[in-house]
Amino acid sequence: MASVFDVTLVCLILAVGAWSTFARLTFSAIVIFIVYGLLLSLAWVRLAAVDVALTEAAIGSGVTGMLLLNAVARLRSTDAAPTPSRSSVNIAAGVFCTLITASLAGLVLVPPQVPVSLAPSVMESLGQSGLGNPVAGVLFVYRSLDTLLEKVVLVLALIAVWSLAPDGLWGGKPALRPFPQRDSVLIFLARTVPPIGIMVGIYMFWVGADEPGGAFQGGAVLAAMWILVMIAGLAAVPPTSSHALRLALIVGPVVFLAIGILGIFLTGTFLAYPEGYAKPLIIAIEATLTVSIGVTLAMHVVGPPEKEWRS
Amino acid sequence: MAIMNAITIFGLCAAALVGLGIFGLIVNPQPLRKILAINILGSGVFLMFGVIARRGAAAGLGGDPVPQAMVITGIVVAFSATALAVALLLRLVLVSGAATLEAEAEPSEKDGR
Amino acid sequence: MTLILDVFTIAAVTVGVFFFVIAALAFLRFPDGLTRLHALTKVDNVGLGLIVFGLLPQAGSVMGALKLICVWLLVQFSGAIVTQLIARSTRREGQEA
Amino acid sequence: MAAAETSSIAGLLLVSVLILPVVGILAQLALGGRFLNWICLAVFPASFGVSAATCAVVWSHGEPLIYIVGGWQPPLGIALRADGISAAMMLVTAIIICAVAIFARVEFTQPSGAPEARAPFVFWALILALWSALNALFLGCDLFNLYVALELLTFAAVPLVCLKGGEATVKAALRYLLFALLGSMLYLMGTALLYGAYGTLDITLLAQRVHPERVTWIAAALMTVGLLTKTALFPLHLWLPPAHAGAPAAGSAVLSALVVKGSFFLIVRLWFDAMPGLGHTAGPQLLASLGAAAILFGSVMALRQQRLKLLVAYSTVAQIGYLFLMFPLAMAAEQSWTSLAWTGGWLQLFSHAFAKAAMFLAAGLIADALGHDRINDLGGAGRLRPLTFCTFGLAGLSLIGVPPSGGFVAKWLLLSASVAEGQWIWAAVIVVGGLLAGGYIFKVLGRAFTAGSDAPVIVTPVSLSREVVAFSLAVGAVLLGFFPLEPAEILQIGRPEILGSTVP
Repeated sequence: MASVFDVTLVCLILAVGAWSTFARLTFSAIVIFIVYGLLLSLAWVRLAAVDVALTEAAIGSGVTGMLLLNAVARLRSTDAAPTPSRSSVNIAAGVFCTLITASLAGLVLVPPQVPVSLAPSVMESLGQSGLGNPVAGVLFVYRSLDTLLEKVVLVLALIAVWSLAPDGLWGGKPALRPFPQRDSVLIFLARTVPPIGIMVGIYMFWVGADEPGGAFQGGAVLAAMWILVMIAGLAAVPPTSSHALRLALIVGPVVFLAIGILGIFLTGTFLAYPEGYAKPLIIAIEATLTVSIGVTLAMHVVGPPEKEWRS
Repeated sequence: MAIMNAITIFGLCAAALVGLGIFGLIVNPQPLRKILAINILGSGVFLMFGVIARRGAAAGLGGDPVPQAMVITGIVVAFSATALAVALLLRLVLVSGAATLEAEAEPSEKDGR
Repeated sequence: MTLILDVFTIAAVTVGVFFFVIAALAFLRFPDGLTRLHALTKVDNVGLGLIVFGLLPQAGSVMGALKLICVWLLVQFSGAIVTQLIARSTRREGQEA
Repeated sequence: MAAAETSSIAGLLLVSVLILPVVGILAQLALGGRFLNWICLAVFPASFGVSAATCAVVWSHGEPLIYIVGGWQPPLGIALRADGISAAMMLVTAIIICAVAIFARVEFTQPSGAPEARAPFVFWALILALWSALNALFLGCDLFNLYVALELLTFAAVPLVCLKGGEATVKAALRYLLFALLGSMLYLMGTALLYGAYGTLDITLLAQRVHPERVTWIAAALMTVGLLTKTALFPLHLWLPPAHAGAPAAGSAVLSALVVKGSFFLIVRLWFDAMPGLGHTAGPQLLASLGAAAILFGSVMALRQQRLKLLVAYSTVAQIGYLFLMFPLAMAAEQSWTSLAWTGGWLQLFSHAFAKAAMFLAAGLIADALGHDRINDLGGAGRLRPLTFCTFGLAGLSLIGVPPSGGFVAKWLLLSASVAEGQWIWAAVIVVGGLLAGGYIFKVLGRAFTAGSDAPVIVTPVSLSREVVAFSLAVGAVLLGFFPLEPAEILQIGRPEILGSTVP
């Protein structure tokens, strides 16, 4: 029974993935890609990785989808007549990719006799940190350097996006393409949903210590709420030079780094938590990270500063 | 054995998505479609991590949390990459009026210095 | 008792899924945006409602059941509004064209 | 791996080189443009000092420095490890980045009193991120941690390409990013396979666990191809020339001298440290063949360029090729000459880093001074800016491999190793590559020092201090040739036994 569902799901994922790759219109390809992301989150649930499923749905499909839709809306005028590549190129690429797929499939079909896993050692020391969610444990205890660096990547990528602004507009407002006219229904949505959304976002971060969820997923929900409010025209897009905005961007990484350095003085080791204080410190990190991630994701979606959009 | 089969099916799916992503990246001429293809390739890679995690189910967990955490990190990094690529593309359209990477025969003839 | 509940679940979910299939068919067959919306909204609401209703006995706890109902309410709410938005933008594009 | 080293003060040096530049970026965002110059003034010397100190400590201890982050031993946790090659790379990186920073100071100063300007803010943030990413690559022990570092490097390098914002540079940047992303995904796929087979991503542990089996070969192939894409080894070099030629001079210098070396460093880590068994396959010969093709193709393309910066960029494509000759020579079964090739390969990397940084800075000065960089219209410009062209020439000597220069010693060591090991073909390639390099260097110098029909005019005056910075880097490339053998010992610190410690 389980297998029938899994086989259907996999077929659906492959079909939708192929459809997104070969769809004629870029707009359709992107809409299909969002569906593809949601199907993938189902696959993640089937693989017993609920944390990843939430992240995939929120960031991999949700926020990325917003980003791509925003892009295709602006590119629509240029979405004409792609020159198809030569068939010889297509065939060569096809053979090459089939080869890669086949070799990977060959490895999948012959799993190692003794499955390798760090799950036992993760669980062995998880108790010390007071966390109940092993994924949060890996992210914030064992491999916290990865997570810290990844936060830097996210902020740096935003500076990179901003760097594409014309010289004179540095520090200006990103031109989120507003809805053509103030739409009463959209405004109603943007007034009613955010309170619920913000609550959901905070809840996701809060349960993240012990159950699936966490700063990434919570932050993504917060980002979506903020973008909704901005699209509806209820809140202005902040200028990128805004002091408050920049503080919100870095508060998470700064607190993370500060607690990491604190570890040197209290325990003698960078990114180690003093005994008994691990959980409160991690919650402090996650709380500030949720804010920073939410703001950073939303600013990624609205893009670099631009001249006011005129339709 | 039944559970093995289910995992293997997802593994095959991951392998196919990797091939599909690379194929799309090579044959699609439009940059936005290439960005989409990289995302599909990425999801295949992440799914492979997921399969490996599921095979490492132990200690009362449904999967090895280490590769799962890596995927979460990876998804965020992939998002940053997509955002940067999209911003570059929009900038390209703004300065050149066309979303194409072709006509590269005379690279930087205009601003070579 | 559990048998009755299980039968109830199976029946409700099956009917719910049936509505979704109808919606999908209509989505593929109907000619334009407005008619497709019409089909989707009607059938989706009932379909999802039935599935959530059917799953309630299986939720295991009151909190779980409440969450399920919240999901349904949220989808109802956002679905209604998004439908409005899509319909309006369809009409606007029709006028411009 | 001694646990005693986990919390030593020296180990904290490794953490500092990672986080100091990051602190700089965060401070930039927190304090804004008004304090930009001050932040740079604080962070650059501090990071330089820490890098130099790390190198000194590794050298004086004579053994690798290890730091266990958070106190969690691999495979669960992440370790940082500075062995000889990482210490040397960190020092070279620090010197070049600081030299480039001094060079770029004039162009990218935040004007006082004015509102925060785009180019300075972005430039310094990117350079700091680059520095942190490179140090993370040199110190990383965990393949996934290295993936995050690789991406940090990419996201810092790509916007540097299009800092000027022209159509061609944006196109080059987007192309670079797409290639780089494909590369990272292939690398990540290999990482997944290795974890699935051996349950660890720690390089030291992997070296003990890997078997010569199919999964290892496929993972190694995927990771190597992915990294080659980022290193721009022929035929995956397509993105490099427009990207490196389009960036501002200071950016090009860092991109060509350091960024491509970051992913190369990771290839060396994989082949020599994580999976030494790869030496027994056809892999090293294949890599060297591609390297040889890169030398020949890149040099010929450089000869045919009309623009100075493109010529220098194609020269990078060629010089990267030399690095890959190290693989069959340093992994040879017969071990008496391998350390010769090993030292030669690294010396080539260092001397190319210095020479190419100097050359790009010189090319930028020429373009600034003359208002163009068309090689054909350089006639006589050498007399107007003798120091700049002297820089170009000195750096060129090292690229060609003329004694005495770092490039000469490097190529001579590689040459001797290939002759001694009977791998004659690589010797021939090294000689032909040197001749071709001579061709394109003297093409430029010849133009510059023979009076043309219409004498070039200095459009913008160039400050002497910038010329001196470029010149010092070129002198550095030459000086590397004068004391090759003693510092070469540092390259052996932390080597597995295979490579021995017999420096001839």
